[in-house]
Parts: sequence; structure tokens; C-alpha cells
Amino acid sequence: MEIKINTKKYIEYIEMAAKKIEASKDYVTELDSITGDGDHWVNMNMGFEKLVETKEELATMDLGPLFQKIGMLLMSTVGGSSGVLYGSAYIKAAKTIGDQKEMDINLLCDVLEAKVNAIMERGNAKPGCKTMIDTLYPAVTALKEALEKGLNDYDALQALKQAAIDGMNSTKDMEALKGRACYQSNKGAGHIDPGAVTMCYQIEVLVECLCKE
Amino acid sequence: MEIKINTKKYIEYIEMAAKKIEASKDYVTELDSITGDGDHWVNMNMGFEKLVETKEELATMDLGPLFQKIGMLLMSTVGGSSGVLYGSAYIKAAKTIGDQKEMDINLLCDVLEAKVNAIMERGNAKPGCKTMIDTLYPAVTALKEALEKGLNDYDALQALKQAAIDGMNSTKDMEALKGRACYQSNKGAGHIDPGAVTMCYQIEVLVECLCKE
Amino acid sequence: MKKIINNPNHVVTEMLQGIVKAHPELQYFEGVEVICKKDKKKKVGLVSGGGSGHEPAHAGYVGTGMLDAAVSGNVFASPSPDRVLKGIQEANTGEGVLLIIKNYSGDIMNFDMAKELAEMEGIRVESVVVKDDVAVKDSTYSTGRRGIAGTVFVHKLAGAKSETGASLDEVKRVAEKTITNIRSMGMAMTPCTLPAVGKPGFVLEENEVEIGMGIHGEPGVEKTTIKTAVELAEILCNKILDDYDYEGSEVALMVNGLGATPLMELYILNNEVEKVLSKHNIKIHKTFVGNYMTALEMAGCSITLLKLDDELKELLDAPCDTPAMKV
Amino acid sequence: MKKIINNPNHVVTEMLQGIVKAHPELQYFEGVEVICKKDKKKKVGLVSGGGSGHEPAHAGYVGTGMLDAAVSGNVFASPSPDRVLKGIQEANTGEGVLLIIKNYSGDIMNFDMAKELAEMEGIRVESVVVKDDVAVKDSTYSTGRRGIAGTVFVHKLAGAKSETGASLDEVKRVAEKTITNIRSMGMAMTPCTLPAVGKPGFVLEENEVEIGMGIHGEPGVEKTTIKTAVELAEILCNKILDDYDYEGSEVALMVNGLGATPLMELYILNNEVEKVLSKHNIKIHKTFVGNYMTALEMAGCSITLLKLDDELKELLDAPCDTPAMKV
Ligand SMILES: Nc1ncnc2c1ncn2[C@@H]1O[C@H](COP(=O)(O)OP(=O)(O)O)[C@@H](O)[C@H]1O
Ligand SMILES: Nc1ncnc2c1ncn2[C@@H]1O[C@H](COP(=O)(O)OP(=O)(O)O)[C@@H](O)[C@H]1O
Ligand SMILES: [Mg+2]
Ligand SMILES: [Mg+2]
Ligand SMILES: [Mg+2]
Ligand SMILES: [Mg+2]
Repeated sequence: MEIKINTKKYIEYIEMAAKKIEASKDYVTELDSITGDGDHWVNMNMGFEKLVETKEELATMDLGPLFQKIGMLLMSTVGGSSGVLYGSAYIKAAKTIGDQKEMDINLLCDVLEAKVNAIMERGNAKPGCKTMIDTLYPAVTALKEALEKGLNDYDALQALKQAAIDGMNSTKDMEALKGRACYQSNKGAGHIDPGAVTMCYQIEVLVECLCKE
Repeated sequence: MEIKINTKKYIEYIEMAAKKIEASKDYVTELDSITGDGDHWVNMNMGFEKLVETKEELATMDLGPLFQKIGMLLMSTVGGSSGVLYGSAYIKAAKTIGDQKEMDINLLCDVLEAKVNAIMERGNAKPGCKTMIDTLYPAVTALKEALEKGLNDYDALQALKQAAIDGMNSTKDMEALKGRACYQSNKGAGHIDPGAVTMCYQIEVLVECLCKE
Repeated sequence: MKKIINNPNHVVTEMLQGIVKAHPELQYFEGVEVICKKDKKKKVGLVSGGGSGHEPAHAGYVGTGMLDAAVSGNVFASPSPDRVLKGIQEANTGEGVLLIIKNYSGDIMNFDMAKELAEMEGIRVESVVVKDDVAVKDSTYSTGRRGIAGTVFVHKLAGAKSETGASLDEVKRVAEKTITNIRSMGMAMTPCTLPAVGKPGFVLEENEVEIGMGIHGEPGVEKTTIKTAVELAEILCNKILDDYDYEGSEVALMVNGLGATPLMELYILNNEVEKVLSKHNIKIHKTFVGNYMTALEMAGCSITLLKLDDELKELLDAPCDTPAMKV
Repeated sequence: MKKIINNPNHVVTEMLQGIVKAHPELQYFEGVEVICKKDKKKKVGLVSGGGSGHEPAHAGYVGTGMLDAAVSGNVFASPSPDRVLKGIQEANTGEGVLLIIKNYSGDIMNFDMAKELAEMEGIRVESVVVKDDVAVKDSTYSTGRRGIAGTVFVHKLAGAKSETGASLDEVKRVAEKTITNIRSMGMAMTPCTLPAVGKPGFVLEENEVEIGMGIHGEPGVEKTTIKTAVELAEILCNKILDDYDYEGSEVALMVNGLGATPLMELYILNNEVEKVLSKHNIKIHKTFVGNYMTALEMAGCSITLLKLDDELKELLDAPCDTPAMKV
């Protein structure tokens, strides 16, 4: 299997991710209520709803402009912290894509790396701060290693996914240094970070979408 | 029995009245809570406490200036509606007394009449408005009639007292036209007016004080 | 009771001490609880006051272009005549004094008596009585309508007139004309607690509001379930418009909070009130949104309309500089 | 939930509509939720903003001598970069724009991104971050101190500086100097309810208060029983004085209400705060008592001290004319 992601495929992924997020309402809201201000699911869900609503327009775009547009839409629709973080991530990734019309696994890896770098820069945060970064950073690292090792696309994607899941779970015992959870007396320790969860869902769905045929 | 009221006697009465009012806390407060704003007992009690505190100074005064002083003290200490009503009553009564050093029953009758007139004028109210006037007005009328009929002082004072009690009770079924009770949806009907009660106590105590030797 | 206070019996004095510390241009006479301007100009003096608990009324309206002195009673209790007399004395610069009284029988009796005492001292005193609350039936028979937030407009316009050097009669005429043109209607969502009592004076259920409740918690016209801002604006405005003809006229509008209602809600209400008024072809010349006449920590609001003519408009727009209103 | 609102999801838009109706000198850009001055003067533009629910912050500080534009997010949620960008565009008259940001990571990220977007359009943008809340440990490691009521002083002083025609660097210098000299400390007595959530975000018991709680209900330093005004003034002031040396200096003081606390209580608190400060030989140059930076309908307060030198004093005293602050 060798993956190829074009605009059509990416929009397919977006629709799947929107469904996954929609279904996670209670769990994600509860996590953000415990550690933050309870709006993370609402924010993310609004963003993905907006993307789905805009899909006709998105379908006409090349991959680079598509990412740019998704970034702008998420930024303004999601709002709060995660809006600007996802916005920055997609906009930076758009630059990485440039005018290429398709992504292979190597470009996907570069895109994900651009995203995590953008998030870290924008959020002035790094792994270990109990954020979405703790999902994405190890996931990207695992993908890079898999590609260096010469794993095939399928196995490389499975490595990406597994590292994301592990990363998400690793936030449970962390104390928050960024985001609203850092004002809690226990800094959110004992609860998984909601942003790490929704990030993980997106990666899981992406892998699922790419591996399904 | 023929009564004579001088400064000493009136201060004796004030002290008795202060005790009577002090003891009526719960009942009077409850009445004003139902029909008004609940402060009538606090107001009256503060006023009479103040008079008792000032008794050394009051004892040095002639009857006219004594009434004037009591009026000023009640006015500024009692506050609210009843403060200015009692203040006006005593100040008007002081004029009636002038420089006389003693009151007999006829002068007492004039003094009480001056008081009720002052209250009606100040409050722009008359009998039937569900106020302290409904105690004092019929009481004064009864005293006047008793004196016209030539009753002795004792019997005349008893008539005064009985009319005050009846007057007080008559406020129970009245609808308030003046005072805070008139904002109640039922205009306070079904409850005795607190101002009528404390007025009645003062008359009862006065009669008791005058009749006791 | 959760209040930032010390002794419940000292709230008025300590509050007034706190006011003059924040506003050194004002002077405080402790004991008689009078706040007045330090800087006195020869003009007709304006005095208002009443029970405390309605902050910023009334001390917050002392300053250039509004009141010369404010007299405070205890919480929700009329100030006694000797206090009002002190206010009159301080406000008097020889041109006479106008008393602006809210229509509560306690206030009227105490202010009237103070007027007599002042007149005995040779001070010329006139008075006007504000009765803007359309929740209560007007009546010459009983005490009648209460004075509520509209009183602030009377302070403003009479104050502006007095600032022009007008005579006592002229200032009184303006105050009376203003009063004639004012109507207010309010609504409460939560009760309030007198500091000395320590528990709420009445109860409103979880989803209940009381239309027409007075600023001391006096009963209103109807208890009902919580309404939307759209509905509330209509209920309150219509009650006002039914009582007085504002159709097609130009008005000053006040959307007043009772103390615990946040500005966000008052602005949302203002947005709806404007729509109702424009449906009635009423032009809003100036809008005041904020806590102008409160009832301790009650949540709720009132709406006040003042019909303007050229004279009143000019006086409304004239500058004033007080702690709670600056134009 | 008893609130004067319509649809909980429309509160911000309807509130801003209500604001421009009351203040026709302001302009509202719906959708991007920006309020700015209609009348623009060539000068450094000042932009602030953040989540809604802190009214009068921030739209209430738009006007001469303070902000040029205010950007609103949803209730307690940072505005997105495109909104902030619009604020920057409106505030820009060619002299550059200063962003005044409260130290919340969401605000910082969104304002920073907007800054980059504006710079791509050739607008010169600088920013300062207010972190005055001594309830939180200062830290370069984590997000650190929150920005609360002291922000209003930054609006005031930077606004006054910009009004003089100073350069962007000069205005930024003044803003930073002001920030360095500000400390605040707050206390909450009741929770607040996000309109879209419909029930309070946390619970305080009958006699419980929380010292140091943030303006979004973030946990404070201690839950304790209700204190007297004397005790509260000491607790809050001492926390500030322990953090920064105000001894013997001249200050501006703000006694801020969180939304549901009546002026009476704020003035009583002010009375006690003045006593504490004078014990520390601190001279109060100017006092502001009122609801300046709120948290929906929370009851509670905060105290802010700003150490003044001659430059800051002159800027504090300079005239300003905005809906919520007039000097
Ligand atoms: N500085 C940051 N860097 C990276 N991620 C962050 C940062 N701050 C917050 N986050 C992420 O954002 C999530 C919260 O997003 P959301 O609830 O939508 O925004 P807000 O915190 O403004 O309410 C957190 O769970 C965390 O994963
Ligand atoms: N206009 C009036 N004329 C005569 N008596 C009045 C009038 N208004 C009130 N009162 C009397 O005063 C009493 C209430 O006094 P109080 O509670 O001390 O004052 P307030 O009503 O100001 O709280 C009423 O019960 C009534 O008897
Ligand atoms: Mg959140
Ligand atoms: Mg009473
Ligand atoms: Mg009373
Ligand atoms: Mg949020």
C-alpha cells in the first residue's frame, strides 16, 4: 500500500473526523470541565461543523490553499486556545505543501511536523506541558522513525496512531504548565487533557481513512 | 383623685413606657414585617432608650421645654415615619404647654389633642388610614367627652385607655392608605397596624402611671 | 448574609467615609450623614436624599451640575428632619434651596419638617416630589406612586438649571416640568438583604421574577416566570407607554440596574428597549445604561423615559461632574 | 439561570448592539465583534479585548484618552485572530498599534497571531501583557500571573500617552512601566453562570468566600469564611504589599466590584483599604471605586494599586472620555 492524499481524500478525512468529534461530546466536555472551562468540545465541534458546511468550496481548492483555508476557518470558528493553535498549524502546513497537489507519506510526515512545530511555537509550549502537543509530538516522531527505518506506509501509519494514543494517555499524570488547567490546584493531574484527546481522535481517523482501502 | 403631671412624673412615665416598648419586640416587629418594612420596633425602642439615657438632663427642664426636647430627640433618633410623627406631636404639644409647670387633666387633654392634630397634619392622614392615628384620635375624643360629661379624672383616664385599645384593634380590618402597608397587595388588611400598637402601649402606660397612686 | 461590611449598624457612616475618601472634592458631616460639595458657588442649592441602599443615589450625584447636598437615612429608612436641615444649611448660599423628594410618606414627612425648621432660620425652601413608578396607581387619596430611578433625571435637569444662576422659582419650575414628563417601570429577579436584618426580606423562586417591584422590595404588579430580554423590554415599556403619551416624541432613556445585574444584561435590554421605542416612533436623544438607583444587591432593572423639549434637552446635555454621572 | 438575555449564544452580539445604541460615538462591526471610535485622530492606536463577561471591559473603555478599539470573544473565551486583526485595522491610522493583552494563554496566542497577520499587511504592531494578579505565583516557566482589573490603568495611561501624539515605542514604554507598577488581588463571594452553560461553574457555601479567585472563576489561594471589611482589606492589601514595595509611595487605587457587589460595600471596603495603606505610609493620589473589570454576576471585589511617578501621575490625571471612565 502506498498512500496518496489529494483534496478529495482530505475532505473525506475531514468528514470522518467531524463525525468522530461529534460523537465524543460528553467525554471531552467532561474532561475540559474538570481541568479547564468546559468548552473544548463545543469549540472543536463548531470548527469541524463549519468545515463540513464549507466542503463544496473546499473541494475546488488545491491542497496548499485548502490547508490555508482550513486554518483560517478553524481559527475564526473554533476560537479560544485551540482555534488559534489549529489555525496556526494548518497555515504553517499549507506553506510546507506549497503548490503540490498530492501528499505521499513523506510529505504527510513533513506536514505533521510543521503542524506540531507551529503549535509549539504559537503556544510557547513543548511536550510535557499537558497539551495536545503530547499527542502530536510523539506521533510525528514515531512516524519519522518508521520512515527512516523503511517501514511500509501501512506500518508507518500504525506507528503514528499508536504513538498518538500513548501520548494522549501520558497526559493523565502530567501537571499542566499551559492552558487553563494550570490554575487548578492540582494542575489537572489525574485527568487526561481534552486537547490531547481530540488531537488523538483526528490522528486515529486520519490513519483509518488512509488505510481503509 | 386629681392628677398633676410635672416633669418628674412625666419622666417616670417615659421610663415605664420605655420598658413596655422594649418588651414588645417580637410582636411589633412581626406586625411591621407583615405590613411594612419590619423596623418599627427598632425605631421606637431606639427612641425611648435615648430618652431614658438623657433623663438627667430632661429632669432639669420645665414641662414645655421638656416636650420640645423629647420631640427633637425622638425625631432624630427614631427616624423613619414614626420619628417625625412623634417629633411633630411633641413639638406641637410643647407649644400648647407653653410655660406651664404642671398639667392637670384638662391640659393633658389639650396636649393629646395637639399631638393628634400634629400627626394628622404631618402625615396628611386622618382616622381610617390604618395608622397610629386610629389609636390616638378616638382616645382623645373619648377623653374630651368624658371631661365634658364631668367624669372624674380616674374614670376619664380609663375611657381614654379603653378607646385607645378599641382604636388599635379597629386597624386590623382596615386597608392602609398611608405608610408602607399601602404597597401590600391586600393593603395590610387582616393585621393590626404596628404604629397603632405602640401608640396604644404609650397611652396604657400613661394611664397606669397616673392612676397608680 | 455575604456582604463586605463590618458592623451592620455602621454601614451608612462607613460607606460615606469611603465615599469622601474616593472623592476628596466632597465633604462629609458625620452623625447627620450629609455629603456636600466643598467648593460652593452662589446659586440655588439642591438637596436630595432618602434611605441608604440605593447607591450611587444620592451622595454620588453631589457635584457641579447636579446636587449640592445629599442626606442619608439608615438603610431603606428616611433621614430625620435634623439631618435634612443640615443638608439644607450646607446647600444654602442665600439663593434658597430646592428639595427633591421621592414620594414615600416617610421621606415627605421628614423633608417637610426640615423645610419648616429651615424656614424658621430664614432659609427659603421649596420642594418637589418625584413619583415616576407606573407600577403603582397614581392617587391623591393614598400615598400613590413611588419615586424611583427617574429621580436622577430630576437631579440632572434641576441641577443644570441652577448652575445657570436661575432663581429658586425657575429651578423649581424645571424640576416640576421634568417630573411631569418622567415615567419608570422596574422588575426584580432576586431579593435583597438589609444588613441589620441579615436575611432576605422576601423570596423569589428559581425561575420567578416580580414585575413592578419597588426599590425597597415593595410588592409589584405581578410575579411571573423569567422572561427574555425581548419580552421584558415590551412589558416594561408598554406599561410606561400606556400611562403617558411618548409617541413620536424625543426622550432621554435610562436603563437602570438594581445593583446585582451586570452591565452585559443591561446593554442587552437596552438593545431591545430601543427596538420597542422605535416601533412607537420615539426618538432617543440620550441613553444612560448603568446602576443609577439601586436596591442593595437586588438583581433586576428599571426603565425610565423622560420626554424632552428644547429646554429640557439643553439642560440634559449641559455638563455635570459628579462621582456617578458625568456629562 | 435568571439573566436578562434572549438566546444564550447571542449575548455578545446583542450586548454590543446595545452598547453602540447607548453610545453613538462608537461603531460596531458585527461578526468580528469589534467596537471602535467613529471619530479617528492620527495617533498610535490602542487595542485591547478578550473574552466577554467582564463589562464594562473592554468596549466601555473605547474613547478619547483610552482605547481606540476593543475586541470581544465569546463569554470568557478569547477572540480569534481575525477579530483582533479587524480591531488593529480600525485602530491603525498609520502610526502603529499597541495591543494590551491580559495574560491568559488563549489571549496571548490569538493576539500574537493577529499581530503577525497585521504585520503582513504592513501595520506596525507592538504588544504588552498585563499580569497583575498576585493571587497566582509569577513564573516564566508556566503561563504565570493572570491579568485582571489593573488592565484598566494600562488602558488609561497608555491611552493618555498616545493622545499626546507620542510614538508607538513611547506608548509601549509607558504601558510597560505601568504594568511593572501594578498589582491586584481579588476575592469572590458567589459563583457566576455562563449563559450558554446555564448553571454556576462552581459552588461557594453559605458563609464561604474564595480569596484570590480569578475573573473567570479560576481557583484562588484559599477558601475561607466570610470576613469583615476590615479583615478583607488587610488580607487583600497585604498580599499586594508583600509582593511589591509600595511603602511610602504615591499610588492610584482601584476598588473594583466583580458585578453583583453593590457600591455600598465597595465604598465600605475603600474606607478600610485607605486605613491599611495609610498605615504603610502610602499616599493615595486618586481612587476609583466601581465595577471596572467584572466576572458576569459574581459578587466579590478586587483591589489594585498602581505606583505613580510624575510621568504616570500626569497621564492618570489627563482627561479621558469613554462610556465607563471619564476623567
Ligand atoms: N499554550 C498551549 N499550547 C498548546 N496547547 C494548548 C495551550 N493552551 C491550551 N492548549 C490546548 O488547548 C486545549 C483547550 O482548548 P479549548 O478548551 O478549546 O480552549 P480554552 O482553553 O481557551 O478554553 C487544552 O486542553 C490544551 O490541549
Ligand atoms: N402618613 C402617616 N400618618 C400617620 N401615621 C403614619 C403615616 N405613615 C406611617 N404611619 C405610622 O407609622 C408606622 C410605621 O412606622 P415606622 O415603621 O417606624 O416607619 P417606616 O414606615 O418609615 O418604616 C405605621 O405603622 C403607621 O402607624
Ligand atoms: Mg476550554
Ligand atoms: Mg417600618
Ligand atoms: Mg422604615
Ligand atoms: Mg474557553
